[in-house]
Amino acid sequence: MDVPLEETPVYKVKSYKSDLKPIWCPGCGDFSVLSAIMRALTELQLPPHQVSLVSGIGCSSRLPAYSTLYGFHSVHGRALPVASGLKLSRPDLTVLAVGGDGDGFSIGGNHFIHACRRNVDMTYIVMDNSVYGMTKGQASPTTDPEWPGSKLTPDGPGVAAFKPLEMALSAGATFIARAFSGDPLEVARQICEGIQHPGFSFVHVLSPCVTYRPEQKTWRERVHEGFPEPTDDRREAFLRLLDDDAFSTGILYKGRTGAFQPHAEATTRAVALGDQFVI
Amino acid sequence: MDVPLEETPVYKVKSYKSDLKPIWCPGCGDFSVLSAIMRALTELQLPPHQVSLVSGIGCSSRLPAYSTLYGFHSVHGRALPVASGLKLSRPDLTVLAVGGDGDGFSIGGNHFIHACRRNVDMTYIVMDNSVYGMTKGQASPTTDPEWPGSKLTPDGPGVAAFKPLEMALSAGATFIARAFSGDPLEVARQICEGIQHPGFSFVHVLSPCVTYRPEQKTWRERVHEGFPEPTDDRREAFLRLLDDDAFSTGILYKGRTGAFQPHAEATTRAVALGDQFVI
Amino acid sequence: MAHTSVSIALTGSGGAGVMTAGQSLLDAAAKAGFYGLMGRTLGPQIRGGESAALLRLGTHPVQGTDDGYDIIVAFDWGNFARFHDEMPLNPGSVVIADPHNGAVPDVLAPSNPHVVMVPFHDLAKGIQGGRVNMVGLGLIAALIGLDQAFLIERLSRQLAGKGAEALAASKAGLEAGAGAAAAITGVAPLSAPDPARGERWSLTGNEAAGLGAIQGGVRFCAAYPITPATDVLEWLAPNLPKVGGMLVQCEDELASINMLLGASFGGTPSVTATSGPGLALMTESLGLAVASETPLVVVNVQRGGPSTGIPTKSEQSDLNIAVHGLHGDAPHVVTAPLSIGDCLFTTQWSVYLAESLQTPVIVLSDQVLGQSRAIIDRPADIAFIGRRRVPETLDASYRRYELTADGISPMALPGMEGASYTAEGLEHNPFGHPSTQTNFHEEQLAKRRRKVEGFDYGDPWAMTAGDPDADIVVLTWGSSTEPAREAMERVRAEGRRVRLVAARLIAPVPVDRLTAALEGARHVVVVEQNHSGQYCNLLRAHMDLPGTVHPLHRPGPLPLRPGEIVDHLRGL
Amino acid sequence: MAHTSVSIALTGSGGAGVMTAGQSLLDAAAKAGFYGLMGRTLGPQIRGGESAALLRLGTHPVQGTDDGYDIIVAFDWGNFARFHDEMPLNPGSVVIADPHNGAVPDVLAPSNPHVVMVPFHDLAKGIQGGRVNMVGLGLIAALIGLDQAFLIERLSRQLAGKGAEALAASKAGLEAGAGAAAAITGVAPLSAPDPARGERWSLTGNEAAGLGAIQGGVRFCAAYPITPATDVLEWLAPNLPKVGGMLVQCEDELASINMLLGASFGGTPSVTATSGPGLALMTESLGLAVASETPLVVVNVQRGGPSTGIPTKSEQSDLNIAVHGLHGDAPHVVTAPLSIGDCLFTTQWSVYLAESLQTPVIVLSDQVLGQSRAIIDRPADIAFIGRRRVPETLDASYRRYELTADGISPMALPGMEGASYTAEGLEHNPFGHPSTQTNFHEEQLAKRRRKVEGFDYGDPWAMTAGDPDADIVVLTWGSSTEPAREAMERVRAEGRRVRLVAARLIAPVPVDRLTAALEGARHVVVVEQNHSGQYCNLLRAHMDLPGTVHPLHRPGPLPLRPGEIVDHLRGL
Ligand SMILES: Cc1ncc(C[n+]2csc(CCOP(=O)(O)OP(=O)(O)O)c2C)c(N)n1
Ligand SMILES: Cc1ncc(C[n+]2csc(CCOP(=O)(O)OP(=O)(O)O)c2C)c(N)n1
Ligand code: SF4
Ligand code: SF4
Ligand SMILES: [Mg+2]
Ligand SMILES: [Mg+2]
Repeated sequence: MDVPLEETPVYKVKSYKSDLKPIWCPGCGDFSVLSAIMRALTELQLPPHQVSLVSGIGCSSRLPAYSTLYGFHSVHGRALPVASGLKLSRPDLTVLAVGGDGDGFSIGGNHFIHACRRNVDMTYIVMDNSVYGMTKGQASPTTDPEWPGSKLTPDGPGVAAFKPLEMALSAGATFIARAFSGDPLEVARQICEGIQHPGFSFVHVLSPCVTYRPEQKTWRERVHEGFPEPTDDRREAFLRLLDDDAFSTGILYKGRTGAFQPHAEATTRAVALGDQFVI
Repeated sequence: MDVPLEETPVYKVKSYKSDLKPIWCPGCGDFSVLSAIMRALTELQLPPHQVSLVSGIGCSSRLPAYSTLYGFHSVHGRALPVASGLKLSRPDLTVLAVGGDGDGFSIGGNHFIHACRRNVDMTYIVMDNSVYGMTKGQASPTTDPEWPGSKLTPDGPGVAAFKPLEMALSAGATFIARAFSGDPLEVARQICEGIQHPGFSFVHVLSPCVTYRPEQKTWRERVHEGFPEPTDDRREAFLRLLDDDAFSTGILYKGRTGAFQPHAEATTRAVALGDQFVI
Repeated sequence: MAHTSVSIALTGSGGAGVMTAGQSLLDAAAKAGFYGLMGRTLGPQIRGGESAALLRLGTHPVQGTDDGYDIIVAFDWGNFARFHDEMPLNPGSVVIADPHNGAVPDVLAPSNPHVVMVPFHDLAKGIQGGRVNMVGLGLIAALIGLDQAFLIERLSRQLAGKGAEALAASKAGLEAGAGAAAAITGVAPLSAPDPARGERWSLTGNEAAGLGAIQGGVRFCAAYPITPATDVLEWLAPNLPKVGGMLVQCEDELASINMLLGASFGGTPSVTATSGPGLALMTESLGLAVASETPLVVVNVQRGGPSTGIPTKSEQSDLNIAVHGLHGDAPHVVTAPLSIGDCLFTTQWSVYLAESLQTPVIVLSDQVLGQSRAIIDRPADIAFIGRRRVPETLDASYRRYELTADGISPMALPGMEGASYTAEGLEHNPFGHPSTQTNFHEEQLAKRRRKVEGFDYGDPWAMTAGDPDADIVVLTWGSSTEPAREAMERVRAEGRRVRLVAARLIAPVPVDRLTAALEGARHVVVVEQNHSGQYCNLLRAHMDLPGTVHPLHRPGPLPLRPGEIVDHLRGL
Repeated sequence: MAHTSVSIALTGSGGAGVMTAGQSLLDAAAKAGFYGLMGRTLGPQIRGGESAALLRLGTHPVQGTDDGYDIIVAFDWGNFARFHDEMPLNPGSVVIADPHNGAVPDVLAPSNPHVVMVPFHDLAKGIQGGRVNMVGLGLIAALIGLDQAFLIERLSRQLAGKGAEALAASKAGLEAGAGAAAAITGVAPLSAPDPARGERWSLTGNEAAGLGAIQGGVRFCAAYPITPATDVLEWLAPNLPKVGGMLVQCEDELASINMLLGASFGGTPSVTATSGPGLALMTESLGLAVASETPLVVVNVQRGGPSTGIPTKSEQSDLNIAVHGLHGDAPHVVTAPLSIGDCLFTTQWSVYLAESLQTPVIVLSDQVLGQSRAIIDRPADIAFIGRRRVPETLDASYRRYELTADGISPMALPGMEGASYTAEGLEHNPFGHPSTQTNFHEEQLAKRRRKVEGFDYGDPWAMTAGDPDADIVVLTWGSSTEPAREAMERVRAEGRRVRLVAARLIAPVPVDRLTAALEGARHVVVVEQNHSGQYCNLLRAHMDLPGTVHPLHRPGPLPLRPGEIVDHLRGL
């Protein structure tokens, strides 16, 4: 990590932690993501009141209230436009968006691909558990087509799994990474780098749902450092993904980018705008 | 084309043509797409009443009423779910969906990527003119970031152009092709093959808007046969796209696929279902 | 003195197994011949945390909750304070708690219950593989006079395959509980059930809605999960294929409503289920269903609003959006089931209405109807099956949106030969060709209104009960009906004359029928569970209600209770 | 006898240039000191096809259309039949047509106009680079007594850079037209304009709304184009940056409304503009704005509904969805501008209301207000600027959703140090922590209702005119106001006493103010342009209107005309 810790850091991990007790099940992967976010912010010594954390709806989307950041627990699937509007109008803030795989890739899929294109300078952390935790266990876009665990799709969803990293790359994202929530240091590292990256940063976190996908306990064995170093070459990134088993971790891609930020500098008084209508 | 014409075809191009006069501007690329669709249906000798044509909203989405097919002019961005519901519940029909780049990639972007994944056996034809024609000339997802032609984005949209073929491939589409509306025979050929392909077929048609993008007249010179033969190898397809200048035409990719079609065969009488509640 | 109904709450955290115990109790009571009802309440934790099973058992059909609970069995006090208001006590209630969990919470003190300490955990520990919930079950069965044999039968089936020890442990638990019950006095048992009973069903309102949809002819469902509607979908998913249909899980509600439009355009009656946030996403396309005259049914299982609100609790606050949430003048049909069992009838009838009228129908169920389980008499056969008017012949003269007298135009289906049409959301002429001409717009607006307003909805439009000539009318819709009915019966038992009008047809407001039903009323008490009196306002907008109107409404999450309504009626 | 107002329609297909001519005429008349109004109507073709410029010029402010047109200049008859009903004729009208285009269409015969043939095409052909529209302009100017110098001045500016020949050709065209006018008798010229006039503006309602938003404090807009709202956005796009703001084009309306939520959460007053279909997509997130108490303004420029409906024509049929389209009990504010010029005031006031009340405000403009251009007096300065209540100090005791007396709670903004909060769409306690507890739900529902219902909206709630004590009250909202005002003046000129109450505040229904404004009314005529009388029904739901209520409503696409209202008023 290339951010040196200040000698006596002003903000400690607990500066970012609220008193609210998470509603998550014991063992849920999201706990680690919460602490990884706090660790990353501590690392960067960002004042809590200058960071904002936006989410949609889902277990994972409950995260903002567990922090002392300015949070927005919005509606299902809409974290990214809320975060974009905030960052565009308040470029002085550090803006993070968080949520689940259903929130981000199913109902929020359109915002996801357009956020990748639009490249607003913010960091999006998806806690992917391949399931809808909050609504008690239905298939999400990243669920295996054969998974028989949901009453809604008793024969399995039957649809090819969504590939978040490929989609992000095709859609134009300029920072793409994957981590496992069981490795919160790596999650924190990626978030740090994502925050520092000028543009839209996508951090895909494999975050097990112990309740509806207990078999995800084996993820710990399956993940492997597949992307030891980021590439800045899109072709190379695609090639890496074509060999990806969906469990490669690391920062895949860091493109050269100018973030989207319309110029906004007042040159006129509002009332003077009426002059253009004078006959 | 591998469909032999019957000796005396029952259906002629005009069998598919309604009396309604298109509202399109003279010279609009969509005229050719309309006739290409009819040509493809003639080629396949599909009875008009067994074909259904669903669209969203936009200039291009006006197309269904100009045919004698069973049409559904739905709302902006929703052609694909309407078409999917129809095809799933009526697998006996041939189902086509058509629309514009705004309809399909902007407001309809989520349905697009999920239709690619879901792989319902239908053919989706997007008339891409890199502009919102119907609302008088705003940037669409496929518009060049620098295009200054819209009052809504006077400095250009400033957002990287959406790559329909890459997106479709990443999202899991199994038939991907691109044609130029100025070559209606090729459009028809691709539609024929798309209809015959068992699964979701995406035909991306570059269809100029002569009114809001008159410079698209140069497209004729820019298109080139970039995909002479379809590949069935996803990696190869990606590699082709990485070298694509957005004007390569031809069938890019034809994957092996089983279309999504839940099994539906009545084995029980509806009233008998109540028996499961008997104490 | 024996009771005809008893209300029982079982509460405990995490592993106490209150839900399983509640379910077993309900099932056993049903087998024994009782009627019953069970709801659930859960804390905010996704898993574990505090929860309670809320039961009411009776010798007569009970589909609404009582004012309070006669028996509370608390395995522990968890975060009891957080939901104690969901468990008010009746006078003379008994609270049975484990002494190890400390004193009974202060919040219970005002009700001054009879408190009995039973060492559930110790008793369970004394049994090899023993569980507190079995001890609780045995205790309750003994108190209310439910023959343990029914519980054992239920448990044997449930534990089949888990080995003889498991059953033995459960039996021992029941025994221990029964033993503990011996020391408790003052709880009156239930009267004996009616021996001449017919077939009974055990189902939730959400299951009933699913069955009603299929019986009405639905063969296609596309949906996106949302609490508290998901179980409609989870019931349909395995059952639709059995009748040749299917359920598709969609990427979002925009997709689901539009898949329905496609399937219905193809001739397949279609349904989806959702709740407020999902319904809000569907309104644009519901407008398309109105304009293109495409039938479909949306079962909206209401929850606390606005916004994400209170997803797990009930409220009747989506009436406004259901009736008025579409842009433009977009007449359509809104219905509401009157009870858990009636979710079957109303949903089936709604499919029939949608198909007959070629219009979207929104069914306003709610969490308390949808997720509570009731024991009901086998529902009568329902005559209403969706049938769509199709053209007899199809040729070039075919007009999809023909101006018929009743406003309903024959709908050709893809595959029919001879003519075709394009379903249209733009305003159109009778052929369906887009047009901005004044006359076409006025004709089509009038036609679409005529068909839904002029239709003969018949008797199902409402359920009436009580004294037909009473000058006090209790007017309800949806889930406010059962508590109001019970309130009415109590007040009638006091010698007052009251009638009940419970509307199944919310929109179009059946002005003539309502006027007739309310004739002679001097007091109209409009009961509903929301903050602003949405139904009362809707009625006022469309008709002059007779006499004095008493809006009686409050929001969720607490269910409406007969007592609140009784208080109001007594004051008239 | 000279007229104080004259209505002129120019119609022709494709290249006839009627819109340019209409615009030049309006501009020139404005320079000459007249007031005026110009609307457009277009056939279904995307480009070319038939079109008409519809003007009204007057010596006094005119912001509504007259009953009919005094002069129709038809360069050809294109598909005139398709929109002839948009161009009714006044008694004594003159229709001026090119003989080469054949006879005047039959549809005009019933009005029995004075028909004059002018060979526009021949006259234009006779001029090097001549165009028919210039001939038409010269003709009209001569007929109505508009000094050609004003037209020439306008054309010189417009053609600057196109070379001297272009201007010469235009001048020659004007001359030719003036020459042809000499032969036409019976058209009374306009009276002279008021010489003591002040500054005047030329703008459309959509531009006015954009300006009002910025003047109210808006610095952020996120939007998706839709007819007829796009021009609000197209005006904002280049103007917001000048005041340090920005406009973002979004992927859809779900994104735009949610970007607004984000920007507003950050403290930036925000607006979007849309029309029915887009509004429908926004309602879920508008509910979030209500629950999270995030201010924002949606300018909804109404068009014909339902569904895609008639995108290019006006209607007032989105009131229902604007007021009731959110799920749950979701009180918010709905306003409506009363005229083209008032789009400025009402939008600015709406920003002020949104910011003051921390609530979403929906502004119900419509196509006829939004897309017509008017010449108006320079608008008075507007005192209403959005100001949000922020906490004075911020520490651990901070409660974002504190239960204040007026229901408005100080809103901390990101960047403020000392405490923070999470904006919440789940029901919550005053800190914003999610809770399902009854008391929090009731308190927060009551607070959110209290703040919008208890607010002092002041005088802008409505505009009143006419005889304050008249027993006939014409009650309007939005664009039905100008025709109703004109109707009132006509009937008053006949000696009847009438008053006008034009509501800017639609929801919450200002019951007390309305009651006071309607006091003494024996007839309340509620005028609106939709099929079901949405405003009348809303009022009925919330209050007892005095006297006899006369709902006077019909759908678009034709604008409401004073004459229809006069007919009704005469009948009272
Ligand atoms: C419009 C809408 N539709 C549906 C829901 C119900 N819902 C809440 S969370 C959720 C899915 C959550 O899954 P995910 O985003 O993966 O989060 P997780 O709970 O797994 O962390 C759904 C479908 C909703 N709240 N709003
Ligand atoms: C919900 C909604 N938002 C916006 C619109 C307005 N609208 C109509 S067509 C269109 C875009 C059309 O562009 P495209 O899909 O590319 O089709 P084209 O006209 O270029 O063929 C828009 C934004 C609408 N009809 N509905
Ligand atoms: S249900 Fe799954 S995702 Fe939700 S809190 Fe529990 S473990 Fe985590
Ligand atoms: S505006 Fe463009 S896309 Fe639309 S009809 Fe005209 S040329 Fe075609
Ligand atoms: Mg998930
Ligand atoms: Mg386009």
